[in-house]
Amino acid sequence: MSTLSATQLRELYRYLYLTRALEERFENLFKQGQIVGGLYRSLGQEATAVGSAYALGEEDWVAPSIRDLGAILVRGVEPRLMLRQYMARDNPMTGGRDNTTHFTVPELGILGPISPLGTQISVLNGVALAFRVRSEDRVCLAYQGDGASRTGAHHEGMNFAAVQDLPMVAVLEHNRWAFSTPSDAEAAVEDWTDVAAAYDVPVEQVDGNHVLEVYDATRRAVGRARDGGGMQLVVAETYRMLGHAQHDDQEYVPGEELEAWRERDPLDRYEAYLDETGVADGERRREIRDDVEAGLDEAVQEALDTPRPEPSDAGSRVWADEDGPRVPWTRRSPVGYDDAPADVPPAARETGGEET
Amino acid sequence: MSTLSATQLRELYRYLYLTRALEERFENLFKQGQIVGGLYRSLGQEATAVGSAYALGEEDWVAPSIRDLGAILVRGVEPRLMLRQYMARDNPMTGGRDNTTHFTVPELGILGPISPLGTQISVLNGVALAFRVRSEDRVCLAYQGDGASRTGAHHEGMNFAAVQDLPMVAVLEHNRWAFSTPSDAEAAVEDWTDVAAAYDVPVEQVDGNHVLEVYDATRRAVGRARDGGGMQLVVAETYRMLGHAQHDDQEYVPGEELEAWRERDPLDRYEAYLDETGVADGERRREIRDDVEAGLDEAVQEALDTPRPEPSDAGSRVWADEDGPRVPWTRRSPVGYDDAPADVPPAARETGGEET
Amino acid sequence: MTEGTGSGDGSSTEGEQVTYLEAIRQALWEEMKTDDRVFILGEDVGNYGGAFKITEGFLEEFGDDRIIDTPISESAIVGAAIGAAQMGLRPVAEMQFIDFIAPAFDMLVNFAAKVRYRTGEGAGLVVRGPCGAGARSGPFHSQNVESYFANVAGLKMVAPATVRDAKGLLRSAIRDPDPVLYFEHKHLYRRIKGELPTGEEVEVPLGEARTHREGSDLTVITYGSMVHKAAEAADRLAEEDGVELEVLDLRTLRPLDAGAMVESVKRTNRALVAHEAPGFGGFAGEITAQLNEEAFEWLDAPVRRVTAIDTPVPYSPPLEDYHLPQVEDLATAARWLLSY
Amino acid sequence: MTEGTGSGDGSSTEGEQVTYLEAIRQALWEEMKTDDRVFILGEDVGNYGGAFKITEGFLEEFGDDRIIDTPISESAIVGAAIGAAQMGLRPVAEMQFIDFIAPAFDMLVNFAAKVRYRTGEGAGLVVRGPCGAGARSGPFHSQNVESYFANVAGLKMVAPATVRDAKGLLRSAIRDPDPVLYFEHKHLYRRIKGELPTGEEVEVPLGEARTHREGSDLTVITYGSMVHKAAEAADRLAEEDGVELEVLDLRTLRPLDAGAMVESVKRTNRALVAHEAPGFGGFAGEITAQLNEEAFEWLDAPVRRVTAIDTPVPYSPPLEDYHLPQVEDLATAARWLLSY
Ligand SMILES: Cc1ncc(C[n+]2csc(CCOP(=O)(O)OP(=O)(O)O)c2C)c(N)n1
Ligand SMILES: Cc1ncc(C[n+]2csc(CCOP(=O)(O)OP(=O)(O)O)c2C)c(N)n1
Ligand SMILES: [Mg+2]
Ligand SMILES: [Mg+2]
Repeated sequence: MSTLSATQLRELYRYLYLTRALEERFENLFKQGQIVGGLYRSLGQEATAVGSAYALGEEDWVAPSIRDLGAILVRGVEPRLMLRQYMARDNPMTGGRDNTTHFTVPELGILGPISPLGTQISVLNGVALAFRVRSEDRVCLAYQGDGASRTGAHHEGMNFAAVQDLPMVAVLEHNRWAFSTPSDAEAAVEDWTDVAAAYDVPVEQVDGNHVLEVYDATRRAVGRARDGGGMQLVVAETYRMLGHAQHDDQEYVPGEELEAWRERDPLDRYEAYLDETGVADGERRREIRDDVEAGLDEAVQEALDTPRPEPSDAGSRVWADEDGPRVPWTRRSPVGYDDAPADVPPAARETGGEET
Repeated sequence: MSTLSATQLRELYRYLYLTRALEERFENLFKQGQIVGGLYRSLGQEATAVGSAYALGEEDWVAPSIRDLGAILVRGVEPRLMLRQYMARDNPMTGGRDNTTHFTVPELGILGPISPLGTQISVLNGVALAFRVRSEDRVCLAYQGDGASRTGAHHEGMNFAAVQDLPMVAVLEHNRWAFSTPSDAEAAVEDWTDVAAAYDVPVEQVDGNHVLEVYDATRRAVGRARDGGGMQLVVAETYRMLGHAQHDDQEYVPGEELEAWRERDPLDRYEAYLDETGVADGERRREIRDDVEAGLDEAVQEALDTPRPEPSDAGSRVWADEDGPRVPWTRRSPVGYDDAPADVPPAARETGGEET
Repeated sequence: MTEGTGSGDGSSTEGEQVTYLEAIRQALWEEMKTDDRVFILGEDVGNYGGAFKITEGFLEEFGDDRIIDTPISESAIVGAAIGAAQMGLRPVAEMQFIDFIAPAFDMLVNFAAKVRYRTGEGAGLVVRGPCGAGARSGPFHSQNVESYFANVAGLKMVAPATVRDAKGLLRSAIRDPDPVLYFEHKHLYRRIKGELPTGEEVEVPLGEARTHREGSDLTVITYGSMVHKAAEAADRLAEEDGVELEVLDLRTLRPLDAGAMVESVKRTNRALVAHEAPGFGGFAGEITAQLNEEAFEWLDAPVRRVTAIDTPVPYSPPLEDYHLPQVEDLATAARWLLSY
Repeated sequence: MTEGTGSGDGSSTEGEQVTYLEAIRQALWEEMKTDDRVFILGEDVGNYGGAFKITEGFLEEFGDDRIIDTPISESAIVGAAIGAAQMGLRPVAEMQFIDFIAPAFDMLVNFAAKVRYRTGEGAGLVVRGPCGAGARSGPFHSQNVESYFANVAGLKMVAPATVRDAKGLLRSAIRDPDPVLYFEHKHLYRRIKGELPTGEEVEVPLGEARTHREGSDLTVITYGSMVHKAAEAADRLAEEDGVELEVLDLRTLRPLDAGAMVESVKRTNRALVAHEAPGFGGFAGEITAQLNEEAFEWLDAPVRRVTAIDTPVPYSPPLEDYHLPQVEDLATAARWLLSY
């Protein structure tokens, strides 16, 4: 079992709770219309994201999926920034140009995903190639849903990493659903660790709702990858406790299944562990939670106070070497409009079309 | 072992020999400039294509790869048509619009590939869906190189077939090379049957240079697929005895490897079998070969006598509902050119731009 | 918003007021009812009834041989559609968002588009999905992808703007013997309503533009959701400036109804081309080139474009609004052209 | 064929006569020598030295960390290039034929192109590969793919026509902080030669067109291999008709040097746009639209296009020749425009 210190064990609790609490804030803000577009929660899967990310070193890189808020928090992105991001307020990650977990923070080793599923491993392969050519001892970790793992992009990425023996850990989040599609309609395998054979990579299956087991398995995988063991697969068995996104009432999910998994709630289970071991009793945990909530109160307020980006920001940063926002023709100043016809003096025609 | 009749066993010989002899004609014609573009041979792999295609029923469908001339011949495409196709002469399959094995003949159950690798299974999945919705007892067989099997398209196709339990047999031609890339740089697996686990499909490994073994294994797989056993994989262990295409002198191939595989030439081995069993002695085989060669003499002549397509054919058949070739503006008749300026009478401007 | 700002939509038959989304659903339902070769495949189309609930109830009615929930594999989806089409079926493949057509690009451009030309055996299939911006959905759930396919011989492309066309064009697309990309604008799904005749087929052939609003002073050539913005701009200019813009809804982008564009511009002598995708390299280029080639002498002003700005579609509302072409832009551009 | 029909290529320095292919090789070699962040990945680039032998000898020199033979996985190739670029490396990804960029479409359009805009972290990578027809290679080894990407904000695209530009543009592409698609025309590989200065860098910035041949009567705007056909047509018309065509080689398609086009057309008052891809939806549309917007008053004739016909590229020689735009077409079109 893990060799984490009591402080670390409490920190893990903090991250688990923070992930859940922050998402609850998101959900409230969504209902208030403060979050527009899609909102995807990771309820029930927090241990997978938090436990695995906690197993990485500071210098390592991670590519989250939409349900890996926990990993992003562990990497060190501040909740107040996440709130600004989710609320489409100005923020240093995206400036409001993209939503959810779609951002990259090189200083924290986070490479953000795009919506089209399956690209994470491929892109991290490039990061790992950079480690190799620079003889750096660093590891990459890519998250991918069970559904996403059926994409061609994911297959090519896994295969490439395996062939090139890259220091890569893939965490497959087997949460039983891909939107409304049960994972057995995504792949024919019953045991998702079978996927590993096709790439000849070591694999571990882990209880994804048990944060310490996730941590341990990932730590072993990261260790093997760092020691030159090449690509590693960790299959986390977990469950998506809410619908795909806010608009999905999850009607298609069998009630008993949901009930059974509610029994395995990762926070409840970890609290029981903290109780048993005496690492953090109820009182201590309440302190942590209160602290988290107080921080979130402030963070929400900051986000609400942060303006949305300036409209004309939309025109900048397409290329590195742009001077500034490009202004659409029809949005020039009125002077510009009035000028425009004068740009093309019919007189020019008389003199044979000379430039003016 | 196979339950083929003596007549069938001799027919198999005929196809093996025909495949090789026809390709030799191709090569000569290529050297004479009669075949332009790429020429890809299947020397050493004839048994894989012929043996597997021979295991199909008339109503089944097949999607060949570039090295599956043997399968195409077994399906019933006449050599004289193949010659016209390879020589860019007019022909019923493509009319000279595409090259090599890139054509579809519904009557013979052949669905032609495109160059971008990996699409065969996906497209055949649609054929298999048609069988299913019509409650037809038919099977599909897709060929794919080891290299091609690393594409995302191939992965998605395999996965789809497996999940949907389609009557599909995939023949993976493990011929050790993908252009200059050895197959161990294409995938990390040592044993390519490991691929099957990721899709949870039955797999057989077979000596791809032994036509009867290929026939038997494919027959079993086809049988399972036809009986509702879903997707099947057959890994044929074979070897590409020539370079990737005519321009490739195969310098990168270790001489011993080539030598070792030359010992396993599928024609030689089958001839030995025919000798042993007395199904076709040397004399009988010579008759078959002579007959094939005589046929090819005629076929080559027919192809040489067949004109290339009419240039303006290039403009037709983009859509089903076109009236005929679309003529580029600059290729109108001289009358057309002279007319053109008159199409736009400056006079029209005077009357306020009314239509004329 | 209801349709019929102009005269061109004119369904004379009495019928029900339905949404654009419902029109799509009806077309699918009716085609599946009358032709058992039609089937649907895509992600979450069965169990869930599609991300936008367009195929809700279809699985129950048609069974899982004809409503196929697939893995997340756009390439395999389009691949299967191709094969099935070549067997004489009429597949309708759904992309959950049209942005996700990108992983199927090879299948569409290299397989579906070229297969008839190469082999004589066409593939009559439909790929449909929600396109377009305005829903604060960020760069990957908002794209207009027509330009990616504009230069690809063998493909057809439609982009309905009205309820009637949504139904009629989808019906034609399904019956068409060649591959058709059908771009439905998600912003219109529940925002526009229109009348559909009951008990009678809506006929909208591919390849024919439609005059959405008649006018004599300037032709706005557009398609999809921009038709409605153009009509709004036209109304505003009629009221404020006393000028009449004609709004031509292309409806089909490939094949393009050049005749209708040219006819209109020869009457109005001025053309404004509008689309929701960015301008550079967008479909407006083709339209401008054709007008140039066919109506140059009749042009009293340059053909000009109003489009999104040349960036991805940003998420945050002020950014997205700035990115997208607005009614205001159309009005400004039209005034500029009219004063030219 | 040697270069220098016109005056614009003018390398004054004495140098070696090298092929277009050799120029590409030199650019890669020199960039790898001077900058250890540069590396190459693609199919058969190492062991074999690339399908066209452009990287022959590179593996021996630079080792397999910097010359990476990949599986047949274009999406993974471009994906890895993106990740490496984001780490500060300068990847050059080879597509064995540019047609095979299609399976990497999502990676390019949705990841590489948008990543700077979305996150502020750009991806300076090059994707290069042989494009173009004329080699009797059929529909899948002959395409020109620029139009697929023309509307995608965030990408750059170059298409060198000369030896000097092949080298100079590749060098600039590798040094560029954003994703650049580099289209090298396979028909030019060994067919054209030109002088390259020795011991001195060839500087060709992205985004600047080049006057390949000066003229006063008509501007032919083009790029890639069509530059040479245009120059041939120009020579013919000079001789036979006594008229002087200007040939403007765009060199970079994104960002487009609108200024150079407009300047030239304002002088010649006539424009012919030519490219090897089919016309409908092709890049000529954008050029025509920009000329319309910026030089309408100076046009004495419509802008017209000479392109391939709207079909896939057929294999058989008479078909391919008919499909492709020929010198004859350019001459005919130019005469039509001049007599307008
Ligand atoms: C290529 C692509 N196709 C479709 C989608 C739409 N989509 C978004 S999430 C999702 C389900 C993902 O399931 P899974 O990968 O299992 O992740 P989970 O939601 O379970 O965490 C789908 C279909 C997409 N984003 N990308
Ligand atoms: C998507 C794609 N990428 C690259 C190529 C170029 N290419 C053609 S054949 C080939 C090697 C194929 O190897 P394999 O699949 O093992 O078939 P084999 O040649 O061995 O029969 C390559 C790389 C292609 N056709 N398609
Ligand atoms: Mg899932
Ligand atoms: Mg091979």
